[in-house]
Amino acid sequence: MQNPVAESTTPVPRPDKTMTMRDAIAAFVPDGATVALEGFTHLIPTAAGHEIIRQGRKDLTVARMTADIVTDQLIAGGCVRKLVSSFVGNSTAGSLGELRRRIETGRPAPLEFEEYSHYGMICRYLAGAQRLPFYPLRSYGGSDVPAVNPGIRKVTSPFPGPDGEAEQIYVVPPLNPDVTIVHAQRADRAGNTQIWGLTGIQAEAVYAAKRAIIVVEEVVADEVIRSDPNRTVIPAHAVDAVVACPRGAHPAFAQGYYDRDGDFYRSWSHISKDPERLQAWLDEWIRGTRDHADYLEKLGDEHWSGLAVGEAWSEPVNYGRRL
Amino acid sequence: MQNPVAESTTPVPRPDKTMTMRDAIAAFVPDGATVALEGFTHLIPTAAGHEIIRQGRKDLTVARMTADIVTDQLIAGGCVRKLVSSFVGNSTAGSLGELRRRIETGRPAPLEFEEYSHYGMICRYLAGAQRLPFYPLRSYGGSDVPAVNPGIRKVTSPFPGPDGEAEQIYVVPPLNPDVTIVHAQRADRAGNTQIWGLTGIQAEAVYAAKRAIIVVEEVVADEVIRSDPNRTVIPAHAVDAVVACPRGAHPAFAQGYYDRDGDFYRSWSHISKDPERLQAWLDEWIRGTRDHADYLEKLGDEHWSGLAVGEAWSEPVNYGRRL
Amino acid sequence: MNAVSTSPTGSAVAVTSSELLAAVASRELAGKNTVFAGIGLPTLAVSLAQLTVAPGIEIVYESGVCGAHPSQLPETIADAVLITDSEAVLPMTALFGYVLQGGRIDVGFLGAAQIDRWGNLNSSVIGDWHAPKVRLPGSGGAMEVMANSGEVFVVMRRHDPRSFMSELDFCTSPGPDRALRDGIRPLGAGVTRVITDLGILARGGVGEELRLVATHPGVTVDQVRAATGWDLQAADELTTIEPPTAAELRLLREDVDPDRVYLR
Amino acid sequence: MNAVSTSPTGSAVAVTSSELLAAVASRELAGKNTVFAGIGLPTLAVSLAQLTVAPGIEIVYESGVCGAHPSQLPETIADAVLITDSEAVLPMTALFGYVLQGGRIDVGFLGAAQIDRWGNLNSSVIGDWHAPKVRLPGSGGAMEVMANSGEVFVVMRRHDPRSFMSELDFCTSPGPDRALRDGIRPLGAGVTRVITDLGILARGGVGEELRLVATHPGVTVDQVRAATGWDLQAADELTTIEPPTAAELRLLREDVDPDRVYLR
Repeated sequence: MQNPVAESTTPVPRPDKTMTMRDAIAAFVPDGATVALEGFTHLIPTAAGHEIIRQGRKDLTVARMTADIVTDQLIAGGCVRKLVSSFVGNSTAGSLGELRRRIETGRPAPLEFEEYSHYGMICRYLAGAQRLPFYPLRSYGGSDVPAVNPGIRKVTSPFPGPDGEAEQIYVVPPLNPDVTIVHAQRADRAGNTQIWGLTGIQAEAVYAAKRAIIVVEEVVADEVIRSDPNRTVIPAHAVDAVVACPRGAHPAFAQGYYDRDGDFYRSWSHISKDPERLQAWLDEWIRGTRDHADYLEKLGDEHWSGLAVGEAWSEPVNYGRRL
Repeated sequence: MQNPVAESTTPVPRPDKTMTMRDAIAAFVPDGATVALEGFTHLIPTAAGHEIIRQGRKDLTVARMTADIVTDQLIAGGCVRKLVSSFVGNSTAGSLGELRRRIETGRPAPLEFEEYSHYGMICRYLAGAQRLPFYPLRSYGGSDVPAVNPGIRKVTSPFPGPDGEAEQIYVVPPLNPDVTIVHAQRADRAGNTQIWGLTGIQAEAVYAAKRAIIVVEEVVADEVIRSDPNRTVIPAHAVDAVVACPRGAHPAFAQGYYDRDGDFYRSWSHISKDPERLQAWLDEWIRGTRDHADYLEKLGDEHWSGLAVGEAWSEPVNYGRRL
Repeated sequence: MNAVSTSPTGSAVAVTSSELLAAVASRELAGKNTVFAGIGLPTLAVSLAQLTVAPGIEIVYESGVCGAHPSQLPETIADAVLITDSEAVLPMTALFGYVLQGGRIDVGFLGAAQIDRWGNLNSSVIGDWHAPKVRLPGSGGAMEVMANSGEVFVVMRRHDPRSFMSELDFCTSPGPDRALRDGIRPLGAGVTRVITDLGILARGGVGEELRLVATHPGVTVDQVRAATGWDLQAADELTTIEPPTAAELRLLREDVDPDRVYLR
Repeated sequence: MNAVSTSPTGSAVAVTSSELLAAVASRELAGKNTVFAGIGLPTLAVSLAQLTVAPGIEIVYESGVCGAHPSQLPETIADAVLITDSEAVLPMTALFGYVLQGGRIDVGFLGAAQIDRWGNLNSSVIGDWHAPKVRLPGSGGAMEVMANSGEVFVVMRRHDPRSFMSELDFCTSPGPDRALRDGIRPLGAGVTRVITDLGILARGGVGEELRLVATHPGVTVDQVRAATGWDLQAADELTTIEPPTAAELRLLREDVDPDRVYLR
């Protein structure tokens, strides 16, 4: 039996998981990995995607419900072998030029594509997070999607349906990314992560993953997080790296921090339509910048002032304290 | 085609669902109904249970993960035919006298009991909330519980297990209560409900139900709820009645409002051990009080001052406003 | 479209296609409680319905926002202005699992590149899925909106045979008839209304084809048939759609979209 | 128990059964990251481990609280003092689905009325389930802690044949061997340590019985065998458990539970 020898009663230290973006991507995103990048329009981990391009990762399988600009950039950056997604489009602002070229023409290289619906992707993360062999859902009946995606199968319920007959339902398999990367407003150094506004599927995508990188607008003091533990969407024990990267969701928005860059979304359809222009853009804005701070400097303060937001503070709640 | 004639542009009115406890129970809890009362140690809908006893409901099926004091009172009150639960005990403070008598001796009347584990109950609510025919879970393998509960069955996964062989998993059926009753800190008049501290299974139990009654410490102005929409655990469209009933969770606690009445928990083992003493207690404290306000008056202000809590306010977050 | 209405200031202003479709769609929402809608025409229609035929109706957005009170007209379903001052923001699991699949949506609004006579929709590809002529965005939540909403309204700006097809290139979001043939019990009625620049097609539920039930003033049945890729049947009692009223137009132009973001 | 220790002030104070079990259990937590534990002995053990062999170890409570920093010793797993100042409060679906079933718990602590040689547990009934002599609380989350934790520690204050049984009256929470026989693939090792007032029983995982691996000073193998309802095997190299050290006792008495709420 082990014999403890500790003599001090200092407070239990919390692990410090803060890292630079460069180190986090280098450590947790190897070539060939399955990488989930989640964030539904809000808090998209764009800066992390850019760093993956800078480091020249290859043969990634990218899982992302709404495959939008950062996905198009990763594909154009030569990083992606396969895409797993439920929506491939530039939000409401137009097309993803590179993604469409790859799928429609197979040039400059084909892109493997696994198609789902949104809830199909959500259920894959739910199954992954819960170590379930499958997750049932009420859609897919009669769709052609299962015919092109053999991962979507049927199960017969052991309970009779409302008509007393056996009932069938579609199921999807678990998705367990090697690493999930999400962007959040704030976290403490141990990885307790708080998100407000659209919280999307971030928590489930993190729980489903073997590793998780949390990119945040701010690393905050433990006391800030602990003042509102219900706001913590992802607890520290599910997190491997915390990366401070302000404005790292651009051109997406971060509720309460900055607004969506609608002009950029609209411009992407044009940039990505022409492969040469797209590569020149990547060279200039991603490969030609050292890191996200450099990218931001290049964008300029004036650009950012146009995305500034005003104040709308939540009413605090009382957690109470025993008297 | 219909021809609208509205001429005014007043703001869209939100429905007002506030009711008295008496009216809410009378309207939504008929004899024979399946009633879910949820709240995990925190925010137990005790006052609603007492009103069910006052109104003399019969033959209810009560679903409650942690069947504790309010369940024992409902059983002793003659309201319950069947109990669906995953834990039948008086927290850490002892026994539920009436429940044990009913199950162990069948006196004064037998109690039908459907036994689950906590996650089994959670998955039943999840299936109910999602209109799924079943919900799979990784426990129950080798347990004797499925032998005494035919609702717990097996499904074969359509995906091979890690060894390449077919994989089996247990599933539970959906639970769709006729009405779910939960207690919360606050809601607006339309039923947007905010809970902090332990949030338990309240949201899923409400979504799974045909009707939902929300009992709150405070009905607050719309602006309070809207200042922090991420705090809304149950949205208005899932709610049928909002009942203002301060201190309605006693002897359980309401985070930030009042503390747990530990003495009452401990005393319950003694009260409930003796059937005559238990009926006398019901006569005095429940049947003998007009409503929860009367019950509170009987408890006295001094009793309540011992349960008062101090302040520990959350740090507000900025939701932002377009400039 | 050539309907003309008199503006509140008295001058005649041409009714745009968006105004027409929004006004017509809004009237179909009488008696409904919850709507799942995207930005643009569907939100215009619901906002107008809130001010006219369905005062209590609530929009649930695919981003998870319930009870939005936006300070400005939102640009996307996830616009920050939808979130601030809203009543609830739900995580995706609750939105898709409890609200949509849970059966709490009365009417879902959908668009599509292609629709067939049963109200099945294609939003995935033009051509063969494996080597598509055009890769479209795919389902998003459309498959779930179709499978789980009480009924589905489709608004199509252009009624033509390239969209109203006898055979879809690919079925992304199937109606209940296809689900049944696949051995899956459907939970909703599928598409019950298709509102276009020519008129309204309708069907009641399982086993029923879309039929022409109403046309805009001046549109003939033959015109609609020619614009439809299948042998479109017309109702015995075909009605003529009343153009947007002055009240509807005033509400749309002054209250719902005063900056004419979507009423272009 | 009759171990005696010297208090920091120099006077000899008898080591209580709680102190003994908490100290012994804490040593078993070296190298572990996450523990699922109830209030009482398990939390005392983990709190002591945080100050000794496992500084980074985190307790996850069945109520959903992670990273608690309570201002006072909590009375229940849901005590308000566990919530205020905690790092995260999870809804039940996340706690049981993502954390526990998701495989993020290294060690789960469980108690039970009855345990058998394979580490199967009964917390439902004494006697026949349909007409029990005693109705016990049931599983709570025990079935899930057993099925999903990496391994399970059981702390039993009283080692006697009524608890350590050859045949359980009812199996509430089965170990992996029973799961396998039921055709279900187990995810964890089941019970690996049973810490009692007589000693420590251990097993490695699937296919292994609990064996006596250590005894408290002065306890004989025959004594433990007599207190066990099955033919208990002992390890070849049986060790004697070192009584709580002065350092362990000081930490327990001065830092972990200075008011002696659980160290009774």
